[in-house]
Amino acid sequence: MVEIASGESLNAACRAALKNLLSAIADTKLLLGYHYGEWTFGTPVLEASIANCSLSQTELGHVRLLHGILKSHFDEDPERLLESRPPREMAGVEFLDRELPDWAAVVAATLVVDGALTLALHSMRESAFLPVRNVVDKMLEEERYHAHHGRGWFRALAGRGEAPRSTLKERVEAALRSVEIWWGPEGEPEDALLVSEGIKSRSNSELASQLRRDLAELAAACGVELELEGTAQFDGWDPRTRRRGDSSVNEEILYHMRGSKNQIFKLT
Amino acid sequence: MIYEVFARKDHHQELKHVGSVDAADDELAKVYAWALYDEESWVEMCVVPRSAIIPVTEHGRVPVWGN
Amino acid sequence: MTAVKDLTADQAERALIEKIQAGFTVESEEDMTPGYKKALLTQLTVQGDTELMSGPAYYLAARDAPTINSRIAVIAIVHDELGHANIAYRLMEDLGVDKRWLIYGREPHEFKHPYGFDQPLENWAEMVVANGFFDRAGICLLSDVHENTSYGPLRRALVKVDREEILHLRHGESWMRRLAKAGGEAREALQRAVDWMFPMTLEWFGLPDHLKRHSDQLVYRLKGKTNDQLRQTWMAATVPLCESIGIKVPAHYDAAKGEYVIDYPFPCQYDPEAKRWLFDEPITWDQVFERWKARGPMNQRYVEMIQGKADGLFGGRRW
Amino acid sequence: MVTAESVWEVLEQVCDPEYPVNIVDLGMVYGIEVEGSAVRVRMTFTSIGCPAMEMLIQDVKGAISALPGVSEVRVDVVWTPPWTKERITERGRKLLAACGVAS
Repeated sequence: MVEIASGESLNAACRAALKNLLSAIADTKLLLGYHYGEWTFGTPVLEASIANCSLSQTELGHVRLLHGILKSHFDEDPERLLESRPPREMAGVEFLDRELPDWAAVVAATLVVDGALTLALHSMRESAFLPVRNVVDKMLEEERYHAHHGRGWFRALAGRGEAPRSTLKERVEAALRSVEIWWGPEGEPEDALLVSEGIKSRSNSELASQLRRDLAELAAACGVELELEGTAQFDGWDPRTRRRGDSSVNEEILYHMRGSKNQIFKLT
Repeated sequence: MIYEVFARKDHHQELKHVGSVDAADDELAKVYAWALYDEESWVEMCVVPRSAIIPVTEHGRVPVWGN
Repeated sequence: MTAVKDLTADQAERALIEKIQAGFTVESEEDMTPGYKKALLTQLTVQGDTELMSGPAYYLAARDAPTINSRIAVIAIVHDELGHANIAYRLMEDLGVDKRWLIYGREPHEFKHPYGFDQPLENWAEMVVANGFFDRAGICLLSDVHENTSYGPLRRALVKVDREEILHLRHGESWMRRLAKAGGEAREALQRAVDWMFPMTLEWFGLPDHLKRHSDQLVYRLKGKTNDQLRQTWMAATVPLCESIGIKVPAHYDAAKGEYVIDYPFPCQYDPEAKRWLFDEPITWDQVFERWKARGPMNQRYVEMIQGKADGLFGGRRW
Repeated sequence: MVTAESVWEVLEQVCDPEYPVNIVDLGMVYGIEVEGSAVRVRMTFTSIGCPAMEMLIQDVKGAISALPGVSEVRVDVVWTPPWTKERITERGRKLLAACGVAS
């Protein structure tokens, strides 16, 4: 197996593609960390609050780790990534751009968005790029309970009657549409390159099918009919932002995540 | 539903009652046990529905007293 | 409050108190008298509510944390606090109290946490001083309970709590040192935070011993130290810390008396809007209790955060 | 002249803030390399989101810098192999048991 020990040893195209992918994962995790934090409160049971708080901590830990890799191997400055990048350069999953409006949306984010990231990480377990391969198992181990939490609440909400079930369906489908855009079009060149160079084992479209299959199985078991087939349009899709339009994350969320209010406490 | 949480920190120790969680199903009970009782990196942890516990001793009772 | 006299007049109460004072550990409801159960539930309510209410207070500060490391640290602290609240509520649930009602069913003014957690933490300095002062107060109170409580299940549950609170304290104190050392605006903000949070914590320990003749919690050995003793323990840790980093506090060690002395009329009036203690306006403890009972500025919002919408699952959240 | 042994020794004074046990006995230190006056430590944490990570790295750097003959300390955080309880030394286990952790 090819083993690539550092960012400098990657060829230029591959390095750019991997940098985009890792930044996009980190951006999404940053937003997940924010939303799980917000939903440490107002959950149906205290246990769910505590779980979300724990999930937030995991995601933010992963952001810190990914930023470390981007710094060591891709000449990125974590401070720039976090604090001074224009919001339109960020590549988080669109579903997380705004406050999650209700508990069903949190369940959808856990199940679909967090689930998609886990699949993306999983495809790098055997990565030729060692700095990623060496951390993926630990990350996946920490993600295990995220999936349990998403699935458990999907079942719980699906079983609570018509209204909860239809809200759940709506949120999960919206999250999935958003994730489909984030995966990108089938055969997208950067993704294809990462697969052919052994950085990832499976393409994003394969991962997308896997996610749809997993969701279909869960939904069927709970008697929920999900609209899973994507109708995503990709003209003008940008691999750096993983979007096509110029939508971007809510400024208020960024204000919080950047610690803008506490500027004087950013000590070096 | 209430689940009792048991764990051990070492293979050569007995399982010990560490607390309880309120969860809608087994899978959520697992998540909550993991999220709430994370003071140790347990080598084994499990959850048992409180309703499944059958007291044996004369004063045996649930909830499990004295975690 | 029930007087000791009343308790000891009852034979069963007297018998339990004697047993407890001789070292008996209460393990189940069958071992309890009504007086004991009531005192224990009161203690657990205050303990659970205090931990619970620190969650939203700390989170709203963590949300604006200056760095990702500091964000992770405070979110981990919120996680611990909510876990500790759950421990207290779980113990109450085992005694027949509905845990969901405790969390979701009570009105904001019915929670029994200290006034200090009804205040907004508006910048990072206030956040870390809360870790340094409030969590230190929590440790003083809980480690006393841990060492002395006659209730076995609580004593065992507190092992986890004690250990995690030490991390919070260390987080608070190391940041206080950093801010003091940084000088400039950061240091000024630290001093301003200490100025309102130090007297806030002193008041937290409650009525001085000379005004308080008895305590069910001491009689039943639910705790070991008196309010004044706990206040001294807290000052013995916080005053030297502040002095060592050049931060002023309104208390000092009196070598002749062998104890810490408060340098202002205690208690005194507080202006929650300005976050300022009015040292020239002494008040009575009855007035303090009235202020506590009226709750502080963030009481409603913090409870709304925790409870979300009353019907739970699908509503938008009001906070 | 600083040696790896003296670095191991000084790291036995650095404690995890939650467990009253030093990071060597907790099995968090994976390796120490000394080159002249430069010290490189490879260490891990129990979780990626460990809230005490920054604090502990500072403690490690501080403890090693205080050794005579050290001019440079680098701490590399590694995640392979992931930390598990099996990494705790026998002495670490005894210390944990002695302070009542989960016993």
